[in-house]
Amino acid sequence: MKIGVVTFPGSLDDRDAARAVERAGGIAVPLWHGSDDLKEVQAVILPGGFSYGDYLRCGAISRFAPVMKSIILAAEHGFPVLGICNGFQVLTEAHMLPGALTRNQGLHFLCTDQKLRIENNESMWTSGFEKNEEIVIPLKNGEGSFQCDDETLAMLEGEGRVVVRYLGQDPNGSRNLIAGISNARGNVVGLMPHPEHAIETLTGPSEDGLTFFTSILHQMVGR
Amino acid sequence: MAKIIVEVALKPEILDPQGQAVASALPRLGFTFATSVRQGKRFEIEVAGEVTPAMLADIEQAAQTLLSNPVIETYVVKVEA
Amino acid sequence: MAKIIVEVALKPEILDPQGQAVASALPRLGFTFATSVRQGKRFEIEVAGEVTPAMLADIEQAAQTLLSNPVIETYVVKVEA
Amino acid sequence: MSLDTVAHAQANPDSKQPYAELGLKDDEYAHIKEILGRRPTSSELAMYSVMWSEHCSYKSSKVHLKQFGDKAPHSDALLVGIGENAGVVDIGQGYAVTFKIESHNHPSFIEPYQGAATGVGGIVRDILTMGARPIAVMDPLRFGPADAPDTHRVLPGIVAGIGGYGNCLGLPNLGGEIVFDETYAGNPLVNALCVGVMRHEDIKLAKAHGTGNLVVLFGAKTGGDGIGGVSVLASETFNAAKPTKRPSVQVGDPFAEKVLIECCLEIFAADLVIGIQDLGGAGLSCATSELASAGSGGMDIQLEKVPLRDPSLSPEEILMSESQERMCAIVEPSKIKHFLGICRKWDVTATVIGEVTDGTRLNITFNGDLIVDVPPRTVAHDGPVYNRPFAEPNYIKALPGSSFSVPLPTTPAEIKAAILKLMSSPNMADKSWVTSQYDKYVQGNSVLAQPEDSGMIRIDEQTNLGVAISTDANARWSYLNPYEGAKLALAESCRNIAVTGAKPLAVSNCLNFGSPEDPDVMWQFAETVRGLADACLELGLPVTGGNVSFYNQTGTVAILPTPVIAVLGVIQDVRERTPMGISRDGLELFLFGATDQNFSGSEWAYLHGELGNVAPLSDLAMEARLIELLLEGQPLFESAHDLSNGGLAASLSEMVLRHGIGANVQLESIASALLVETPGRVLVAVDPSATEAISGLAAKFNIPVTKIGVTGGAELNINGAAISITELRAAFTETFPKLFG
Ligand SMILES: Nc1ncnc2c1ncn2[C@@H]1O[C@H](COP(=O)(O)OP(=O)(O)O)[C@@H](O)[C@H]1O
Ligand SMILES: [Mg+2]
Repeated sequence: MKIGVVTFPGSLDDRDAARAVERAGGIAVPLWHGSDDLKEVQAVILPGGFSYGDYLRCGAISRFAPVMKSIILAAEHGFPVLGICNGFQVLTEAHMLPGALTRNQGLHFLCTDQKLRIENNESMWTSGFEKNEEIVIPLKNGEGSFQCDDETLAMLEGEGRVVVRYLGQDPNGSRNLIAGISNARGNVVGLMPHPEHAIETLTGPSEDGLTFFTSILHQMVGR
Repeated sequence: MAKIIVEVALKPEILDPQGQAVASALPRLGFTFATSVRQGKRFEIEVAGEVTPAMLADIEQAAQTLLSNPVIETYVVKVEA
Repeated sequence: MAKIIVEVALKPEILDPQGQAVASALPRLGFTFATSVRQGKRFEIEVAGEVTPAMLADIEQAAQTLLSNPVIETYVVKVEA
Repeated sequence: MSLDTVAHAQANPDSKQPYAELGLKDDEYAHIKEILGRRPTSSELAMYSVMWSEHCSYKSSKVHLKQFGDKAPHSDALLVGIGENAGVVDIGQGYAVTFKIESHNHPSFIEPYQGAATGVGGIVRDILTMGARPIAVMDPLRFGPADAPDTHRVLPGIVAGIGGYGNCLGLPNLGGEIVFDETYAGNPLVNALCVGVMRHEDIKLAKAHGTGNLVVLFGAKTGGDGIGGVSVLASETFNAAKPTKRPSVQVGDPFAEKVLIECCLEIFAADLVIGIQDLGGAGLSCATSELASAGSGGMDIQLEKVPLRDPSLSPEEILMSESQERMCAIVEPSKIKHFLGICRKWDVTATVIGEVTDGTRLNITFNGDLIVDVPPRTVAHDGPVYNRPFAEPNYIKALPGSSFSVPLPTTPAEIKAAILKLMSSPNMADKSWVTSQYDKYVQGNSVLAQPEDSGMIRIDEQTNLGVAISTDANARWSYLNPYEGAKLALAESCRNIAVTGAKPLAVSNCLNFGSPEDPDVMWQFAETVRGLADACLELGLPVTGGNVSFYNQTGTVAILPTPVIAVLGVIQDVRERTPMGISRDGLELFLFGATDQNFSGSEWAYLHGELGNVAPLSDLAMEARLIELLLEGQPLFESAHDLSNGGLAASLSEMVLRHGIGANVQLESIASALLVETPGRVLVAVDPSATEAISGLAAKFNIPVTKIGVTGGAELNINGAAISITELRAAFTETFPKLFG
């Protein structure tokens, strides 16, 4: 099972995402932002980092990368895409997911072990979780506050597209404490927290993150 | 050589923590003039030669796709002398 | 209710990585109009009542101490209709 | 505009030159003339002045730093020693690790965010230059009083700058220090450490070998950053009319550095460079003269080829510019195409600006005119050396005798109040307001990070080989006795490594002091270096490099002497590491080491406005035994924590707060035992079944041991003083948010 991990200039967690894929039992295939070749992977991860320095808006420049053209096209046909942190920002900038990620309410970069609840275990990337399962994985970003208009918010909630929600103290001012959402079809998921940093207790706060990666592998096998 | 200004602002309904931080810092420093503060961006773009309508159309396009995110922001393009 | 705009820009001799990032993204997207891009900030401040000279002096002061960093930035205060 | 060429300098030997404004003394200027057999050109003058500055030439410190070489213990681990950009040590399995710590104090005072950010950028390039992938950073910081207005200007900016740059580079921040003291009020200290890893065969050196090999400048374009002194020169000698407005502040571009890192690593992997040097202080002057000086021949540079961000720069300014995110490599002509191709892939500007020659001179031309013709060694390595006068300061003689006392708690109510007061004081309080602004997870190999005793990184995922790093200084002890202070800082840093289960291997340092022209300060410095060199010899650890920062003072008031010591250790299997926090109920708490009654320099004394008089005397033989004990006993320890600032009270509090599991402790002579900071002590928690083994260990290594209590419950109870974890946590965590928002 091959899962692509895209490297943009300034991507940071690409090697970690690849490690997570391998640990979950998949094969991680590096994809380069400058090429539209998806190398026959069956799913793609857009990793965390500061692509192009994130000086303009996070993800604003990356979304125009050649690799994104292929990804956008494939996703329209159900191809699974997971955007983590900067990857989530790229997905919203590319309008593959609604809303936008803006400056944290506290105005600081925040790195913390974040408690979350899995709100939707029907997306391709969360199917291995129990519904309402509570997990702890790292959150680390400066612009992770999920914002959208009321109508979009109502739609996301109404259609059950809020995939993950923050628990406990509000870390960043996201609307309805949204930590992750999916598209209508459930193949494209964006997450602010970092499951790839919670795959072994040696280097992370838990192993809870691994399930995102095993979920997609099981989904793909089932096809 | 002409100068184009693109001003980008958050839509009024979108939370602006930076503007809020300024608004709450002002009175702490003894400044009481503000009833609200919003923080936006300003791009100063130098262009070679004259500003043609075709160029302006391009700039509009860039402002809309790259310089601002229409989901949360609005923009204005201005040509400076 | 009046509106005051404070525009803050990096001094010309100070490196502007943000502006540079935009400048190098534009041609990749097929936009060739720009010879240089600088990115600054723009504060929209709503004030209650009329803009008095005393208030303007306060705003000047705030622009200089809070809204801009005089070590690397310059600012302009504008009163909008 | 007229160019001060070599020919022009020869023809006009008597032109007045602004050497004094550039910081050169009369005799130094005369020496330059003697070396060249003529007056220097303005470009040469610029190069010499900046390379012979204190910052680049170490002219005041060199005679002392020599001891690190002279007294160096034998070490098989040292692959590259002092003199290169950073030292390199062998950690086994074919891996080499390089680490170094540097200061960026003054720039961070002027512009906290950018000063700190570029400080991180600079040290990361030093590590990259060795051929290594940077894998972590640390940031020891010192500030004025926590409630001083200027601290509120500098601290948030410095922290944001370190985070902003390091996070964007994808380097986990594993630790550092935050200490407040009045003497840093006008002079905060920003020290930054970086560690990198490579295979032995990938080590790169800053040497220009091979006639005909090309000199390539790559990375950011050159702007007018950080050339204050030199603009004096440019405007004085030539074109006073020209509006030379040069930035007083360097702005970092972490994205540019990130792609530079990836680009360099790809270039290294393809084996495309002969030598490489980063551009830091003194920019191109430093890089070209150092590369040529360390190489076998000469070098020709065509300065007009340097890509400029600001086209108005004069040649002198181009040579001096300290623009960030640039590197200089020596590349064989047959490999240049491949080299430039990788640069293109990463969108990194790369330009051939010259070549290595078979001559002995560094020749620099500007549009064909010769403007520099110097023996490179005289610029880079043969700068002036001073034997600055030093003498024991009067304050040492004037230290009070035994008339020093602080109130000590004895009743349960007093004990509780003392602990809450201590743990909520800015120096002891929870630092997560700062550390949560740093990414500690990126790269996925952070095994231990703040608030643990040391940072620990996994190097190899298959074998679980890892390294641990700790930085420490105790400036108050150094003030009372700089010789002992340095030794104690090294001992503490080693102890921090050993409690985690890693074995200390090598030492780097950043020596922050006041003005070397003040004999008092020079004495502090000399004693510090002597102490550190002696201690390294005694503990068998090589010094692999470091940095000296002088002139840290506000007016005539120098900062406390602040030698920040960094120790690197190795652990064979990171899965075995010992964390600091109490992990479960029912463990027994043992204290290794003896406790005395000397409160000098302690946090408790500081909180009562007292400094004391006599610093503790180090006992390195005991420290060495303690380290061995910790390494041998490591499998027994469920948690282990070093005692330092705040003594037993602080260590106990930190251990219970980590996971919210309490402890019940009974101490004899409670008054002093709780708050004194006697060095050489460690607290461990073990399963009751290990009790006998613990006494065995203590006996074997001749270290006193005391059982002081058991773990469990929801409170820290010391001799009947019950402090609920909730209350303790509130005191501990509310200080920073209250102070800094
Ligand atoms: N306190 C010190 N202890 C040991 N070595 C030092 C010390 N200070 C400087 N050095 C060494 O002197 C050399 C020059 O230092 P520095 O100018 O800081 O290096 P760079 O040019 O890479 O910035 C380096 O090899 C450094 O490790
Ligand atoms: Mg260097």
